[in-house]
Amino acid sequence: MKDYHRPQLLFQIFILPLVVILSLTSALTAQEQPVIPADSIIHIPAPTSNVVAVDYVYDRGETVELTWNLSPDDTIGGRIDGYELTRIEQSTGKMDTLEVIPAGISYYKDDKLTHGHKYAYLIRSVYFGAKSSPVSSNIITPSIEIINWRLANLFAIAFILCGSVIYFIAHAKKGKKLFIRKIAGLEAIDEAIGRATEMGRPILFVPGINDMDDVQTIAGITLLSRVAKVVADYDIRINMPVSRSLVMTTARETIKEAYIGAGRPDAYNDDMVRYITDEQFGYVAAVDGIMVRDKPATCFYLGAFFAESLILAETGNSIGAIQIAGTAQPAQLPFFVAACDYTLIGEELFAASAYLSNEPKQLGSLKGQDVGKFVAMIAIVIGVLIATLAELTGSSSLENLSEFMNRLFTIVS
Amino acid sequence: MSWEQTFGIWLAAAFTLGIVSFLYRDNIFYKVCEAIFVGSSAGYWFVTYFWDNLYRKFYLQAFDPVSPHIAPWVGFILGVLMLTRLFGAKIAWLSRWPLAFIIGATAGVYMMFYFVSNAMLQIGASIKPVFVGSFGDIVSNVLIAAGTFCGLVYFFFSKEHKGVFGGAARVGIWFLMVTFGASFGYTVMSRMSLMLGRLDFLFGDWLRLIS
Amino acid sequence: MRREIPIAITFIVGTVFIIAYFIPHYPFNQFENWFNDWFAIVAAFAIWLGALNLLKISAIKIFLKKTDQLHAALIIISFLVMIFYGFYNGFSGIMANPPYSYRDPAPGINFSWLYDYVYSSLSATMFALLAFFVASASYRAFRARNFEATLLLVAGFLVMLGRVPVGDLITQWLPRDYQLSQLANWIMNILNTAGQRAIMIGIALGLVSTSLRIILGLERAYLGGD
Amino acid sequence: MRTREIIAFFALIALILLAKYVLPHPMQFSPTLSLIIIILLSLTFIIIGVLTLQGKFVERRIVFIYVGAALTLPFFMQIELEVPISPEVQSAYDQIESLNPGSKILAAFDYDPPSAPELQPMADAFMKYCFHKGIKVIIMGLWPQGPQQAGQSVEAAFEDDPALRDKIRYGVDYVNLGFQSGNEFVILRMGESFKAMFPADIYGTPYDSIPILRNVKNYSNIDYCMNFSAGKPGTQEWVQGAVDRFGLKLSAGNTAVQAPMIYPYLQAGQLDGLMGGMAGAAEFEKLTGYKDKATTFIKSQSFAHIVVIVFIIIGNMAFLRGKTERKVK
Repeated sequence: MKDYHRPQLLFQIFILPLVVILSLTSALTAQEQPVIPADSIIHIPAPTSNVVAVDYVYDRGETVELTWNLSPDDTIGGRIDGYELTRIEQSTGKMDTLEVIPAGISYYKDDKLTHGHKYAYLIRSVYFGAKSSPVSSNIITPSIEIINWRLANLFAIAFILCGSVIYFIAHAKKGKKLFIRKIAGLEAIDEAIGRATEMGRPILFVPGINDMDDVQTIAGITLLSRVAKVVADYDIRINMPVSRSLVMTTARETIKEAYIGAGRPDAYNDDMVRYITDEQFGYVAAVDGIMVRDKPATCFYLGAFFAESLILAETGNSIGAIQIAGTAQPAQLPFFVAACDYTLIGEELFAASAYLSNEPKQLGSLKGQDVGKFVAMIAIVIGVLIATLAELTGSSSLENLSEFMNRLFTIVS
Repeated sequence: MSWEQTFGIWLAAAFTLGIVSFLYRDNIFYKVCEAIFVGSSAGYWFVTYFWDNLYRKFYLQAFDPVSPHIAPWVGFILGVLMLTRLFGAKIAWLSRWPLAFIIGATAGVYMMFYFVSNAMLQIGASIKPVFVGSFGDIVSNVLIAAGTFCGLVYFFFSKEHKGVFGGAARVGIWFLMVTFGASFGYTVMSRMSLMLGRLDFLFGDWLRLIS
Repeated sequence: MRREIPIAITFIVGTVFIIAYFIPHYPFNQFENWFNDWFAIVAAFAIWLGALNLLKISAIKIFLKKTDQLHAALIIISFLVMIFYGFYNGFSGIMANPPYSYRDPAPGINFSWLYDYVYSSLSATMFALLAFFVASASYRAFRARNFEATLLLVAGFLVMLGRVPVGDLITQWLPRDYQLSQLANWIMNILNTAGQRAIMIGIALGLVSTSLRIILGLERAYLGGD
Repeated sequence: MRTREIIAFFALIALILLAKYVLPHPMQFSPTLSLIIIILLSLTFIIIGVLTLQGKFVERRIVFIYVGAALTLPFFMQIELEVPISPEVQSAYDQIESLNPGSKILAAFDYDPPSAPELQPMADAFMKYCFHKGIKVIIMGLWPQGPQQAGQSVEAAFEDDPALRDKIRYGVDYVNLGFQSGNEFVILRMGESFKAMFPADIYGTPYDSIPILRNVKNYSNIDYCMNFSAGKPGTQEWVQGAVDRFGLKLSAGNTAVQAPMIYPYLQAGQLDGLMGGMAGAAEFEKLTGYKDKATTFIKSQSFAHIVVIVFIIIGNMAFLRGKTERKVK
């Protein structure tokens, strides 16, 4: 309390005279201005009220937020230009005129302070150089808050999620088994290959039109390894037109490995994977041609697809092929679901790939995401139950609990 | 109407018909239009990125007459490294540095953006009392909460889909299917609208058959 | 060097953006601003890389492989025309007083003209073609082969009809609240919202874990082979 | 080319010349003629249905012709269809309607000409409505072509009511800030200061000397925001960057492809209203009372939807028949 009174005294002794002098000077300069509306000479705008300075909550102690009520003159077409802000450092009494804030605005952020020092602000309404009497703010000491604690809930939940991803990856790297449920799509893939074997017709594999930097393409190639294994074992023809050269290289490696694994490296042939063109529609036209000529028994579309999904699925259907699709492209999923025999929807594609590859990072992140989904499911069930019960019973403790749940998943901006 | 506008409209009409001719079959007109499309689109983005990104964000800052900044030069050097890809494998590995920068920045920004708006806030929005309002409102509230829950169950891979859990997953896939149906309908609407825009151009601006 | 430096760059940049979310002040906000500008600059070069690559491939086609020569030549010519007007209008715009932007409409043939009549008419028509493919695929490929696909198609029908005037015309005999437009509203606002939200949460979680792997250097696919 | 194709090619050119120089401009079918055309086309569907059921799927190009006819013919038909209003469009309209004259609205144009058929009608109606109601519009774009599209909307409003030309002054009643690159980062930085991102308007006038912007520092001085979006950056980024972080109030017009993905934001209250695609545009035109292109287009849209649905049904009838036959065997 003591600290608080002394600066007030200081203010009255030193600063008020300064303010008077300053107002005089500005009044003098105002007279030098060339164009002054007739009424402005006599019109001194009404002062503001309720000037409040608050410490900005996440900074290194250099920022203060200032708010005030608008002057009664501050209306549309009102006779006011703005608000002149003056900062007073309490220990030295140093005054800085900051700037004139345009009318209609009642907020200022001062970020040129030193933490631990005490400051106060004066605000004057200005109209063509005429200024109202100053209104003073409370005295404020900006303090340091390194971290934005309003986001603590966000941090905690993000921490749980990221922690579990890292934990499960590490877990899988140690060679421990992570359970992933059976994915129906994989059985569908096996069945589809089986049909091609029976019919003695080739398999077509399209890995999407994105490059290897897309996770979907990588997942598609992982699934290719499964397909290639069966292809190599039963000596089925596989045809894989691609639209990126990098994908071509990777796909060739994958198929070659499968043939080596099956003990028949000489049966492998680079022509199984062919680069067509990077251009979207050019690629589709070429794949269409291949389909109509080769009449594959089974078509796989696993990767990132765009507008071409439709055209591929239609042609595949017209030649009577079994079609298995998988993509995480939300706009294309409806078309694949409607036109293909089986579709791996979104994350299922990644899950199938993780399941097959047994790669720690894929498995681990899938598990980590499951933790996130688990949290979401629990939160929804419990949250909805509590909120409903609180609404029905009117119990205040339940209402508090429901309030807490809500705040846990809300961001205060 | 000035001559270049008239010429432009005829040219645009020719291009439009040329592309549409692909519906009949792949042909020379389509090939020509496609090549022009590929070339002009590359040129368009080349120019746009030059003026909006390189000129505004690099040149104007690095060569500011009052206070030239040094920071943009880092970006410029990273960018130049990107072009090493054009010159063979020996130095192409340098292009991984700017690539790493782009990927790191995207990962960092989107991680928080998506986590907050699309995960946290959506979970928060689902936490609402369901037994409020009319009977219809209650049904709707229950369906939103249950649908979100069951949809999440379907994408949960750590438990076999059996029993009650399997049932929930099955309901979840129904919700997903209706969602896809809605997307399907809207996509059809969107595609038709694009074509309508072209037809409006052909019959309105060009042939003037409609007002 | 070839792997460590990129991984370090990814780690630092990604971490700074995440920290800046929680500690939104100096020095992190400064880094954030720098990185934003660098991102824009590098992105420009990435686009250039793509365009120059296209030029390179087309030139090879013309001079070495001798296939699709007309096609390749047209690509190069249209590219160069676009570039010429883009830079010509841009530089004269900077020199002019008051300055104008390279894409400001003006009489005569210029970048804006090329954009309006060449580029945008071509790209709009390219995507408009899908209107036709959607119809033929719906006739020949979209099948109610199981309960799920049936659900999808029925929901699609209701939304397609309910969103246009014809829907209500067909169901005029029903009470207002049960007409197709109301049904479509209900599907969009309730069922679609629930499904989309589940997908949204799933995608967001997947994005977080992928980003985390990239930042921690566990995901290196983008670095390609050695 | 085969001879048949060459003949077809010249026939097409003749048709174009006929349309350009011989046919009446504008061409219109009376309601009776329209009805006859609709009935005739519906009858041909029966033929296709019968053929398909016999296992003879008609060719792709025939389907294309139907789509073309469904989209084109309604342009010329003098028929009126009542557009139903959906709650999300109503709520977008209500938000703007509740603004007082003199309020400031930020209009973010995030689309390019290819998506204009869906979004331009919304933007036109929006601009006309704001100008007539005396709402001040601050235009900006995160897509390079957005501000140009906005310029077209302003021009459309002036053409619709020439009296506006005198009433609405640039810089006082509306301003075009132009385009700024940086996607979501622009949205974030505007939360602090508009001026930092737009030091001058599209014509190079400094920010501080534009009357409409005099009291505008950041989102807190804006009464409302309307976003027209065709993808990324767009509504999703505005929600993530401005609504969730700075509390901006937002409604959006979206292309139909991305609209369904935006609904969760609507239900969560992150977004007030949403206009999706051509249907949303037609509804908005009806609500504001400025009926124009979308109201015409929605007729074609209706017919096209019906064509797609009928084709799906025909295809599936054949499919189900094949299935039962296989079962019988």
